[in-house]
Order: sequence, then C-alpha cells, then structure tokens
Amino acid sequence: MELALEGITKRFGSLVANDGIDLVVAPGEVHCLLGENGAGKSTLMNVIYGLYRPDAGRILVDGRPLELTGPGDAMAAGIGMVHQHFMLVPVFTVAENVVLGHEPTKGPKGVGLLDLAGARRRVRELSDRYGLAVDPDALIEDLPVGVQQRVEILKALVRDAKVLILDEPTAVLTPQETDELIAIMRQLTAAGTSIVFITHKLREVRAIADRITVIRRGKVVGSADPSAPENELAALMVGRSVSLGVTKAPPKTGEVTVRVRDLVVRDHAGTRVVDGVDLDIARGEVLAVAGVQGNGQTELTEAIVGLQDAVTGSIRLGETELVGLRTREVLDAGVGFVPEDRTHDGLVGTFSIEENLVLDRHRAAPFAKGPALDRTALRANATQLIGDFDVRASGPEVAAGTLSGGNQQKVVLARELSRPLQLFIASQPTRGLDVGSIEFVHRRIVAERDAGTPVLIVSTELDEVLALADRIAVMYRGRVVGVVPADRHENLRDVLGLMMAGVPEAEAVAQAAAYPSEVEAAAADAGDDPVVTT
Amino acid sequence: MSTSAPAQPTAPAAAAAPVERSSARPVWVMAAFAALALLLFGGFGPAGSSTFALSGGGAAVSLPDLPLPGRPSGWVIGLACVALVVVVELARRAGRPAPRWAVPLFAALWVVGFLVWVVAGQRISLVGLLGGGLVLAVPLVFGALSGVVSERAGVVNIAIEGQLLAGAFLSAVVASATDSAWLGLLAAPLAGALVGLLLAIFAIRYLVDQIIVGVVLNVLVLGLTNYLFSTVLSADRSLNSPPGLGPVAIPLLSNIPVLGPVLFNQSVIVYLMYVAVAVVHVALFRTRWGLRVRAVGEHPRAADTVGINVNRTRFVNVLIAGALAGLGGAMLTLGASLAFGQNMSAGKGYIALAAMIFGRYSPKGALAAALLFGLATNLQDILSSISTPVPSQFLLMAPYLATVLAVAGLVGRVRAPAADGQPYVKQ
Amino acid sequence: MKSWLEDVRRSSWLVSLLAVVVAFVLGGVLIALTDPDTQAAMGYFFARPTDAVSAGWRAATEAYGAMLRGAIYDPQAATATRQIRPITETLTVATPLIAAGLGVALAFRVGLFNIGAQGQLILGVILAGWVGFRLHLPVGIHLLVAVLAAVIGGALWGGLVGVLRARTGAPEVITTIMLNYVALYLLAYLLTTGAFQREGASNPISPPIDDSAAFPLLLGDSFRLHLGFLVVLVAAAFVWWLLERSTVGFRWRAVGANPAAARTAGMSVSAAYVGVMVAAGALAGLAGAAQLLGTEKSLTGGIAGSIGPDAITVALLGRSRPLGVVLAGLLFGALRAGGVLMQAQTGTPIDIVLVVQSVIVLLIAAPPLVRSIFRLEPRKRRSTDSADGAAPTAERQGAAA
Amino acid sequence: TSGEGASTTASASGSGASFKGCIVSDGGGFKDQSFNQAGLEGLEKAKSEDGIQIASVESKSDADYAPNIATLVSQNCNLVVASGFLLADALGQQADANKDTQFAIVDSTVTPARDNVKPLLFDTAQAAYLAGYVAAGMSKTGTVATYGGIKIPSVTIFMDGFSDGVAKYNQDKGKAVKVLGWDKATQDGSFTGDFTDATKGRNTSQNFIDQGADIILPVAGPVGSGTLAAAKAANDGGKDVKVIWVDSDGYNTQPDYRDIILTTVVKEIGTAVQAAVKSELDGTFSSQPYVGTLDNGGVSLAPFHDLDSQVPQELKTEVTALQEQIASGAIKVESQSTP
Ligand SMILES: Nc1ncnc2c1ncn2[C@@H]1O[C@H](COP(=O)(O)OP(=O)(O)OP(=O)(O)O)[C@@H](O)[C@H]1O
Ligand SMILES: Nc1ncnc2c1ncn2[C@@H]1O[C@H](COP(=O)(O)OP(=O)(O)OP(=O)(O)O)[C@@H](O)[C@H]1O
Ligand SMILES: [Mg+2]
Ligand SMILES: [Mg+2]
Repeated sequence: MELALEGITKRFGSLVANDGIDLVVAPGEVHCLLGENGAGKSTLMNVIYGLYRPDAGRILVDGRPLELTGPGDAMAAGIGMVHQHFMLVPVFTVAENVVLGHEPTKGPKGVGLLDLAGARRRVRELSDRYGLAVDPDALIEDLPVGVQQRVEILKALVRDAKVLILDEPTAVLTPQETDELIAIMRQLTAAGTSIVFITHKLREVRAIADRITVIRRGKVVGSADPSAPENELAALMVGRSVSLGVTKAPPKTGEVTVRVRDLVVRDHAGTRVVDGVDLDIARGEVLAVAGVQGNGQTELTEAIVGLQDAVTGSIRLGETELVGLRTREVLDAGVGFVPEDRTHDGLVGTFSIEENLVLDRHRAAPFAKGPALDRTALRANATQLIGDFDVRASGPEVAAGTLSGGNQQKVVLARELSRPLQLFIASQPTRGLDVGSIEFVHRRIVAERDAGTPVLIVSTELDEVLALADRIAVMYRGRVVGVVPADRHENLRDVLGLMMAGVPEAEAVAQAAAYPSEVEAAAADAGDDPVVTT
Repeated sequence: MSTSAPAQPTAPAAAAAPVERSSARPVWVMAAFAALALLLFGGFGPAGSSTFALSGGGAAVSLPDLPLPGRPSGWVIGLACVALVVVVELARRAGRPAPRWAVPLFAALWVVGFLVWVVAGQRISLVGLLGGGLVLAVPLVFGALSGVVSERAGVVNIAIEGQLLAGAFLSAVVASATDSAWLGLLAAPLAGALVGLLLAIFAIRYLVDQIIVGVVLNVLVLGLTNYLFSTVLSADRSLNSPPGLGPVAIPLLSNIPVLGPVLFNQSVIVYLMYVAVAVVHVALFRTRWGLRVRAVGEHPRAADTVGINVNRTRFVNVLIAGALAGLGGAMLTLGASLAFGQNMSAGKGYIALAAMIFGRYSPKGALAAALLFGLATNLQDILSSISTPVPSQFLLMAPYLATVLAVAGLVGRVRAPAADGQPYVKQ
Repeated sequence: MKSWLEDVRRSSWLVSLLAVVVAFVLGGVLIALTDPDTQAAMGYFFARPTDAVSAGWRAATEAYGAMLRGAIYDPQAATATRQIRPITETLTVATPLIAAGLGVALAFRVGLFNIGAQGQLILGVILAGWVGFRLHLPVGIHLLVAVLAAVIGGALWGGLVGVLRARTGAPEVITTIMLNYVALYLLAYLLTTGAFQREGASNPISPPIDDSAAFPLLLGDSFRLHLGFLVVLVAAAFVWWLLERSTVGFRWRAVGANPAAARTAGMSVSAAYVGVMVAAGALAGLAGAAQLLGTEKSLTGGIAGSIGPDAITVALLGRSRPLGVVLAGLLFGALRAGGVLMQAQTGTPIDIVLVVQSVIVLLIAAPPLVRSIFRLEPRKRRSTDSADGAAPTAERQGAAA
Repeated sequence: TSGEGASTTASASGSGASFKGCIVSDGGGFKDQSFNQAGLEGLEKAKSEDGIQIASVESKSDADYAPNIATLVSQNCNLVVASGFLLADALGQQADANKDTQFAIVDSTVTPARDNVKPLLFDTAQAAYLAGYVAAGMSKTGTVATYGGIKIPSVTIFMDGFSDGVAKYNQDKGKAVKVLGWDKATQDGSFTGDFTDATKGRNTSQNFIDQGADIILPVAGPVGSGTLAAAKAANDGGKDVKVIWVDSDGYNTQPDYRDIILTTVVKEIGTAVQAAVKSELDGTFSSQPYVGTLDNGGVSLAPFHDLDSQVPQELKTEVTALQEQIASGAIKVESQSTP
C-alpha cells in the first residue's frame, strides 16, 4: 500500500504545527521522519491517523483520497500507529487492550458478549508469528515498557495494518532492545508492511531507514539518503550547523561530601525499587546515573530529597543525615533539585514566574515578612533571574504554564541554582528541549560543577550522560550495576548499553567487543562520531 | 469527583513486581470490632433472649419464632469473631490472602451479635426487617448503579439526587394524569435521563466542572419540583394521586421461608432492580460495550486512538445513568404508592453516591453497600418502636459513620476510574 | 482585588450579568406559565394570544417587583422603618451565607470539595450554644467566648475531614456528606439531653442564649441586622489577605494548583489539607455563630436550615474569590429576603429562588453557552483562565499523589 | 396559589375589607392536608365570610420563621397566625417588637405571655383517648401503633391520650392490647423526624404492620399519607389494617382511603383561627388562651363514616359514655403536654 500526503497543514491557534507537508511512503519501505522537538512530527502522524483534522491538504492511499473522521477510519484503511506516549489502558489485560475497539464477540447478535478466549488466541498467534513473546493475560500496568511497546505493535498487527507508524519507539529502550525492535521491523517490512519511523537519533536512522525526510518548524526541509553524513542531517534538522557535544574542562574533583550507603526504597506495594545502592559524589564532579526508565533512578533522587516514604539506609551530606528529613529540611540543607517532569513536579502552571521562582524559598527573608509575602522582593528576584537565565517571557507576572518547555526548564533551573548549594540533583534536565536550550542547560550544569558543587544527573539519554558525566553509575532493577569513569572504555556506548540491561561491567566489555551493536555499527560505518543531542 | 485524587494510580514503575503486601490496618479494625463484640454483646449482653419472628409478610409456610439467648449468644459470637481475626492475621503474616469468606462472615456474625444485643429481650420480625431494608435500599441501588454507569465512563455523577427526585416527580404526575402506574414507570427514567442530558451537555459539551454541574443540577431539580408542587400540583390534586405498583408475589419463589416474602413478594420495581444490577454487571464486564466504556473511563485518549468515540460514549452513558436513577425515583412514589412530596429524595442520591464508592464502582458492590444502608435504616426504625439500649439518633448515625470508617481505610483505597471527572477534549 | 478587576475587564463580567438576566427570564417564564390567570388565558390562546401574554407578563413582573421591594426597599410599607427593613434583612440573611461560602471557597482553592459546611456549622452552634446558655460570663467576654466556641467547633469538624484526607486519602466529598448527617443526629441527640434541652421542655429545643452572648444589633431593635455581619466582612477581608498575601495562603494555593509540585518544593500537602479544612470549618462555624448568636438565639434541630448547601452555590457563583463570595452571598441573601415578600404579596412560591440561583451558576460556569445565546464574539482565552474556575483544579488533573 | 390576591384584591363586601389576616406555616407547608392547611383554611373561611384580606407565607426551615413573621408584620397584617409550636420563639420576639399587631399561635403558648399574643391550644389527649379506646376495641391482632413527626408536645399529647385510651380498654376488659411506637412512661417512641417525608411514614407503618399492628395513628401531618399507603398495600396482601387520622376529618381530606380510615382525632384549628379573626374584628381580642376540648367541641372524635357498620354498637356506646365523662371532668385525661 502506498501512502501519500499532499499539502497537509495543521494549526493550533496561531501556531502552525504542520505547514503544507508533502510526503510519500512506498510499500514495504522504512521511511524515517527526522526533526527536532516540536518540529511537528507527532502532529503530522496524528493527522494521518485521523486523530487531528488537518486544516488543509489531503491523504491518498494508493492514489485514492482518504477521508478520515477518526482513528477508526484510518485503521480501516490499514494505518496503524504506535504512539509516543503509549495508548494502553493500564488496568486492562494485554488481550483486552489489543482487541479494544475491534472486539470479537460471541453469543446472540446485538448483545455483543466479548469473546475473550478468541482474543487471547489471536494475541498468542500473532505474538508467536513475530516472536514478540507477550502474555495475553498479563495486566499492562505490570509490564515493562519494552513489552508494552510490543503490545502496541500487536494492536496494529491485529488490525492488519499495511502502514505502521512508530513515533519515537526507541526513546524508552536500551540499545539492545532497540536491536530487537529493529529485527521486528525487518520482519514486518519483509511481509510487505511499510513503516514510518520517527526519531531524533541519527544512528538509528542510518541502521534501518530506506528513506529519510527531515521536518523543521512544520515544513519538509529536505530528504536524504541513509548514507548521508550525520553532520549534514543534523544541520538539516536544526537549520544551522550544530556544535556536537559540550565543551568542558576536566573536573577539579574535591573531597567526597555525598555518601549514599545501602539505600533501599520500597514502593507502596513493598517492592524494593531501589535495592541497596551505594554512591559517592565528590565536590566538583558530575556523577550521572544511566539506565532505562523505571529502574529506580527516579526513586533514588526522590529518596534523597525526602519525597519517598519507605526509605532505609543512609544518605550523608557532609555531616547531615538526610534519611528521615522532610523535603523542606533537605532543601534547606542545601540540596537543589530539578525533577524529571517539570510541568508535573517542577512548576505550578497557574502561578506566575515570580511565584514559581520562590516556591521553595518563600518562607524566609527576603521573601517573607512575618506571615506575609513580600511582593516587591518577589518581583526583584524574578527580574534578576529572568535576566540571568535568559528566560524568554513577556514579564515576571506571566503564568509559568504558558511558557515553552525550554523556558519552563530555565525557570526551574533558575530557582534551584540561585541559592548556595551543597548538592545539585537534576533528573532528565533536557528532556523535550531543543538544541539551543540544551546547550544552555548543559553549560549551566557544568558551571555549577566547576563552582565546586557535587552534581548528580539522572538521564535515560545516553548522549546526555556521555556529554555531562565525569563518572557514570548504571542502574538496573534498583541496583547499581557498576560505576564507570567517563574515559575508561573505547566503546563506552556499547558497554553502557549492555550494563543497562543488567550485564556487569567486565562481562559487558567482553560482549561489546564480540558483538558490537547494530546501530552503533551502522553509525561507525558512516565514519563519524555522532554526539548530536536534540 | 474528587475521589479521583486518592485513587490515582501511582506512576506505574516498570520494575514493580505484582506482589501485593496487604496492610495491617484492616486487621486492626477487625480486632477492635471483635473486642467490642466480646465486651458489649458478651460481657454486657442482655439477660433475656431476643426473639426473631421468621414468618410474616404473607409467608405461605409459617415458621416458629427464633429466640436467641442474649448473653450466651454474645459470647459465642464474640469468640467466633476473635477466631476470624486470628485467621486473617495468620494469613497476612504468611503472605497469603485471607480466605475470601473471612471478612464477610465476620461482618455477618457481628451484625447478628449486634441484633441480639440491641433487640435485648424483645421481639422483632426478621422478615419485616429484611424486606423493609430491601425496599429502602431500592432507590439507593438504582442511584448507585447510575453512578457506576456514569463514572465508569469517566463522568462524575453528583446529580443522582436530582435524577431520583425528577424520576419521583414525573412518575407521580404521569401516573396520576394517565391513571396508569405503568406509564408512570415509563416516565421515571425519562425524567432522570433529562437531568442526565443537562449534566452531559454542561459537563461534556461545555466542559463545566462535573462536580459543579452535579451539585447545581440537584438544586435546580429541587427548586423546580418544589415550585411545580406548590403551584400546579396543589391546584389540581388529581395530578398527584398516582396509582401504586403494589407487591406481586412470584409463584413458588415467594413461598421460600423467610427469603421468599423478603425477595419475591415485592413491587415490580424491586424485580427491575434485580435485573438492572445483573444487566449492568454483565454489560460492564462481559460485553464489548462494557470494555469500551471502561476504556473511556480509564484512558480516554487510548480509547480514541482505537476508534471509540469517547464523548459520544460518555454522553450515552450519562443518559443511561440518569434513566437508572430516575427509575429509582419511581420507587419512592409508585413503588410505595405515595403521592409526590417536596424534596422526596431527601438526600438519598448522596447516600447512593457513597454506596457506589463504598461498593468500589461495581454493581455488585453497590448493591451490597446500598442494602447495608437500607437495613441499618430500617433496623433503626424498628428499634425506635420498642425500647432499646441505644438512642435512636446513634442508630441513625451508624451507616454514615460506617461509611466514613470504610472510606478511611477499612475497605482499602478505592480506585476510581483513572479519568473520572476529567473532560476529554479532542483537537 | 486588582486581579478581580482584571477579570471584570476581560468581560467575564458581561457574561455574569447576562447569566443573571437569562436566569431571571427563565424564572419569569416559569412564573408566568404557572400563573392561574395566564393558564386561563391559555385556554383561548389562539383566539386572543395577547391575553395570555399580558397575564403572564403581569404575573412575572408583579412577582419580581415584590421580590425587589422585599430585598432592597419597600416604598409601599407603612412606616419608614418597614420601608428600609428589606435591605437590612438581605444583609442579615446574607451573613451566614457569606461566612460558610468563604469556607467552601477556601477549600476549593486548595483543591478540596468541601460539602461539609452544614456539619461544620452544626458543630459550631452546638459549642456556641452551650457556651451561650450554660456559661454566664461578663458582657463582651461572653460573646467573644461563644464566637470562639463556634469557630472551634467548626474547625474541629472540618479538621477531621482534612486529617482523614491527608492520612488515609478518604475522599472529602464522601466524608463531608457523611459527617453532615452525623452532626445533624448528634445535635438531635444532644437536644434530648439535660445539658442542652430547655428546662421544662419535652421537645428538642435549647434554652435561649444569654443576652451577653448575642451579637449586638446594629440598627436597633426594629432590625435584625447584627454585629455578626461586620465580623463576617472582616473575615472575608482576612481570607483575601490569607490567600493572596500570606505565605500560608501561598502554600495552600500551590497545593491546590499542583500538589505534586508543591510537595517537590518542600511544602506539606497534608498540612495544607488539614490547615485549610480547619480554616474552612472555622468559617462555617462563624456562620453558625451568626445564625445562633445573631438571629435565632436558641438551638433547634433545624437551625442550620439550608445554609450548608447554599454555601456551595455561593462559593461557585463567587468563583471562590472572597469578594466574589461576598457579592454572591449578598445576591442570594437578597433573593431569599425578597422571596418572602414575593410569597406574601403574590403567592409565588419561594422555590423559584432556587431555580434562578442554580441557573445563574450553571450559566456562569459555561460562558460559551451564554455567548452563543447572545451571539457574542468569543473572547480570546488566555491559558491562565483555567485558574479562574472555582473548582479544585488539582483534583481535575488528578495530580495528587 | 396560596395567599392569592392579598394586597391587590380586596374581596367581597363584609365588614373586614380593611382587615388583613395572615398566617405563617411551619416546615410542613400549607398543602399538608392537615395541620397547616387547616389553619390557612380557617383564614380563607374568614375571607369569604367576613371579607377580610389574607396573606400567607410558607417556611422552609427553622431560620425562616422570624423573617416570615416580620415580613407579614411589615405587610400591615392586623393578625398574624403562627402555625405551630416551633414558631413560638420567633413569634415572641416579633410580638415584642410590634406591639400594635396582634398575634395568634397554634399549639403553643409563649413565655412570658404577651398581651398581643393569643395561644390557640387543643387538649387533643381527650379525643385521642377515645381513639385509643376504639382502636383497642377494634384491633383483631391485639396490637395497635402510633408514631409522631417530631417529638413536640402538640404531637406527643395525641400519643399520650391514645395509649391511655388503650390502657383504659385493657383495664375495663381485662385485655392486653399492646401499643407500639409510644411509651408514655418514658415519653419515648417512634418519630420520623419531620412533617414532610411520607416515605419514612410508610416505612415506619410497614414495620408496625410487620410487628402485628392493625390500627395505626400517625401524628405527623402529611407523613401520615405513608401510613395510608402502607395500610392499603397490607390490605391488598390479605391483612386488615386501619388508620386513625388526625387534625381534619380524613374522610374528607383523604377520599381515596375512606375504606381504611376508621376515624379521626379532630382538632378544629380552622375554627379556632377563624374565631381569633372574629374576635379581633369585634374588638374582643384577648391574650387569654383558647383551649379546645371535647366539651367545647375544639377537639372531637370524627364519625366512623363508611366503617360505621363494622364498629360494634357496644363499643360505640362505651365511647359515647367516655366522651361524656371526659367532657364533664369525671375522667381526667392526663398528659405532660396538656395545655
Ligand atoms: N494539542 C496541541 N495544542 C497546541 N499545540 C500543540 C499541540 N500539540 C502539539 N502542539 C505544538 O505543535 C508543535 C509540534 O508538536 P509535535 O508534538 O508534533 O512535535 P514533535 O515533532 O513530535 O516533537 P517531539 O520530538 O518533541 O515529539 C509544537 O510546538 C507543539 O507545542
Ligand atoms: N498543549 C498546548 N496547548 C496550548 N499551547 C501549547 C501547547 N503546547 C505548546 N503550546 C504552545 O506552543 C508554543 C510552542 O511550544 P513548544 O514547547 O513547542 O516551544 P518550543 O518552540 O519548542 O520552545 P522550547 O524550545 O522552549 O521548547 C508555546 O508558545 C506553547 O505555549
Ligand atoms: Mg519544545
Ligand atoms: Mg512527538
């Protein structure tokens, strides 16, 4: 099946997310869509999938125009989509999720009794055929992200999708899991399915793509061959030549002031989500925690700042024991914390910038005068920080929720970095930011390190970890698999990837040498060292 | 409704293994109740025996009275309760789930012990107690079902109260005007659905906060029905003297001792209630429709991406919910052969809401919770006609206190549908 | 204050006004349709439709005219005192509505749906009543202690809800509804006990409170308006300061808007829930004080009337802003006070007030509907607008952890 | 609608065209087919007979009493009638503040007594005593029942008289007819909690029937219609339950239930209200309480109407004799609540 887009335009208010986009997806090809954050990739896919109504343009399937009133029509036309944020009902089983909207029924007509046995059979069948290894009776909320993604693929397969859209499927996978996904994609294209594959990661593109289209600010800015050099692709994406990587001086490591010992965090069900972690951080160094999302990194940082309830073990900050303190006391002890989800945990969206900038400091002078807030002090503080951190906003009284992601992140950073710190923790500091903002944030973090503050970074993006870290701790299932200095291995990326799957360092080194990652290999073939982070 | 907040699933950690370790709190509550049973029913148990009349209500088979000796029964029941606490605690220590029968049995025993204690040497009719409790529960069950149907689809239904009241009003007027209780019965769900329609329009179409719409609709229906009662219905009394739907004995079934007259010699509306509970249960958990409804209530965007029209599903469900509650309203008028009276629902909609949450958003649970309310209310009424050790105000309070205890931990955290109360906006 | 003026300028003011107009028109139609003269004229509507229309018009305008006179100023009354009595009645009736409405509004702002004003008020009057008729304290002190007792009673009852929510996650919608009933039956029980029942009475009524425990009348014996009104206005100002200018209020608003972010910034969500419910209960208790120490003077089972439920609509109409609540309370007070005269003069049942009230709140909550009725241009929404809503926004987002 | 044409249409000729009689209800409202309605009907009768103007206001809650009375005073009412015991406190305050308006209150005195307040009281225990005697004589099951709306003297006085009447029957005949729902000694029993919710009345009555009661006296205004419904349903199921109505003769106010209303404990509220209006018109108004008794006809036992044939002649004779004894004072019916 051939899918063609002609002049697709989609606006959100005054924002033009897609601007006259033309695109052809040929049968059986893997068509890569490249673009930085906010370029309009997801929007375009949502249009193809019938979730958004385009303001102009049309969609052609095998040359015939396709009228979409909703995803139902798209699915009927053979278009399937795996969303960037999974569209699975957590309390349903795999089988229920797979058949939802497409349910086999039994019994008298019109009653619509569910045929769950039939659904399970079908899931097992497809799962076996493509080697997906999914248990139809498992509850989604109990499944790891990688498996959830395969459930999403099953959802498309069970509907006989001829075109499968994968929106940033690898963002949540280890390099090894990415290899598995690529194998599955190969099987699908071999069976005649075309795939639209969205990613920011250039080396994946080169491993699998048959064709590449680059989108910038809602427009198609070019297409490229998989063999094109990465610098060229990156420049196409961003619209200017990009500096790859952060320049930073070697660390001037001081004494160790942060000591985590035998830290255990239990979740509400009593599971040890952080399971006996030991870590040291010295003044003036960046320790980065790498790992696939959901392996206890979030809980680790939250335990340090007192946001987790069931914590045992010890976290020493200089002489102070942090375990057992309340969040407020931890922050007062000089810990700065940038949470991973800025809109959920970092900002009060309806509050103004100036209010957000004192969220954790409003109790004390100069912001409090007795029981009252000092509005003048708030304003002065905001004016200062907005300048220092280059926050693009029309004024300090603007609601933080209206800012773009990068500027929101700058507000959080400004708040956390604007007081003397003994420890700075940042989770996913650049998630969802564009290249310019990433540069800014990274420079700020490195500056804090250089000022002598111990820094703890958590990131699931290996590129970011490699760019910032002096040492790297890899977490897997709540444990630290190993701590690796940033300069120890040649093929650090491969080694870390294996460690993220739980393989101990020594073994990982051996394996990585024997079986270099396919994606890495593709990148290596092209002959340049890719460190583009977007 | 704000119940969504405590019930939000905490972020699903991928690494979380599905081993649930049950908390000790329910055991503590049970232990406290067991101790109370020993002390009150045993230690301070009544000297005489409490008599329960087993026949009555037109039972075909006449049974002898059942006398239970006060203090001895109290001791036996108290000790049995303690034994059950031990069973549950042992299971918890061993990491096994407690036997499924343990808690219900505990509750049943405790209730019997309480009955013996409170009836204290007097005689009450068991059939009357149960049958009356069932009748009182009917509007609550319909109301709670209404809540289940609506909230499972993600729309908070505070307007149950107004739906009950509207159902009661219109059923009485239509039945009176046409002199046909059956037409009245048909009108009741229409009235409820009309209130549901307003809820749907404001909550789904205009995205007004669902709780606000619900609360305000209740006021609106109260004001309208009061106003029409004082003007139109008072001017012409023939508009408010509905024929009733009296009890219909089901052959054979109604002859079963005790349960027969309680369950199978009731108004048609009671039988409709049985059907409604069963149908909603099956529809919600066994049919395509139910799967879609639950998906819409849990993760509307996911439902949307597989081609389910989220807002249409919600709209339809809110209408069905309104109709169900409206039918419950008919029980107040037609089912009881009563004329419509001002504020006839008298807060039952709010109790139904509690019953729904207490019953964990399931039809069966709602039924059980509503029956509990009905029985407690009827017990209070019966006890106030004989002299008892407890002031009637405290008996009246009991179901409400029980609900507070329940939502505060006895039944564990109630998990509301994840998208309950959140409007769904398509691009 | 300034932000409210902003709101008005950004034309939600116009929508509110139009909502009130539509509500009164609908109420008027209802009055007209149920008017016997109109109905008689309807019988020959197609022969002479003007009769029906003019009869309906007359019925509605007479009713509203009486309502207006009963709420503001009655030129038809015999004496000057009676002429101005309506406006004082409006203020008197509004007093407990404003106080309880402030309590509901305050909780809204922190993301809690407090349906429990009724129960909190009842606990307040129980304690205040006991102080009022069982303790005999000097003038001045007695009133102070009684008011304090009311405030404490409400605060305890509200605080209980806050503690349950904070500790166990028990949804406050359910616990407040349930505790309303518990309070009601508790009062009913107490009124049968020696400590509360009037000597020699066999019915549930308490002795009257001492004169020293009563709010002094502001305008002399001919009017019921009492000092409680001013106290409540002060309370409204205080609530405004608390929310908009104090550090506590800053935390409460943060918790209401985004509990997760508040927690991450070191604020205690539990403390906010407990604190705001204590404050909300205290305000409801103050409403009880106004009711018992200001107007009713003795405790009865029905002393709370419909203040609790009305407080919710007042808070919604006032968009959970203190000034808005004061204005909404005055409007509802006027409707109530005017409704009495309307009933006495034209026989229109006072229940029409409930209809008008609820339609106003519904329409104000759905500006697009009002705009489409009047074909107004939709105003450009700023994303901050979502914060205007009275509803607990955090609840909507389900952000509480 | 209620209180029609108060200020606008001065009706009829009559002497009272410039006189305005007004009434405030309690929570039951004027359509209660009972207590409040009877009061309003008294005024309406005065309107049609004496040509006075009238106005009426319903109360929805306890907080409404004072403003409602005050509003009527402002409306230049010459006589304001408060319908029910619950309004006593509010009425007292208004009476103090408005010395030149006359007030009357049904079922209550005001303490302290005021010159401009006339209590309209009824010794309903006397009539209820007869009803209790009849009920005991007519019960086939040996169990009768009564319940109230709210526990106030004007309600419990019925229940006291009723249970004394039953006791009298038991004593005279050596029987043991049981009374459910009221214990005169402890002054405690069944109350539905308000005068509005017929559902509760139905439920309570159903429970009485389940416990074997076959004659029920509801003292709860419109709530009593629940008793009628319960009794009818029980009779459809093969029982034989009868109801004794209160206030206005149920034979007239409840035409649908004539076959089960045995009799009514009549309380001539309307007549008393009308008389109060007359006295004010005549200028003979006094704050002297009016007390309705069997002797002055203010309370009575209504005829048995359609059920007359079912009542044994002997029982009728005994009741007539009792009535004379009570009227003459030979038998004293005592109640804590006797006015
Ligand atoms: N529902 C929406 N309403 C308003 N603006 C939107 C909406 N969805 C997306 N946008 C905006 O449209 C633009 C394109 O967004 P889109 O999600 O398509 O980007 P993307 O290319 O998928 O980026 P990413 O790599 O971050 O996923 C962004 O500026 C985004 O903020
Ligand atoms: N869901 C949404 N609804 C309304 N407006 C949105 C939404 N998402 C994004 N926007 C708006 O779209 C604009 C672009 O957002 P986006 O986050 O893509 O910015 P950006 O250009 O990527 O900036 P940054 O580099 O800071 O992330 C912003 O003005 C933002 O307010
Ligand atoms: Mg962006
Ligand atoms: Mg995207």
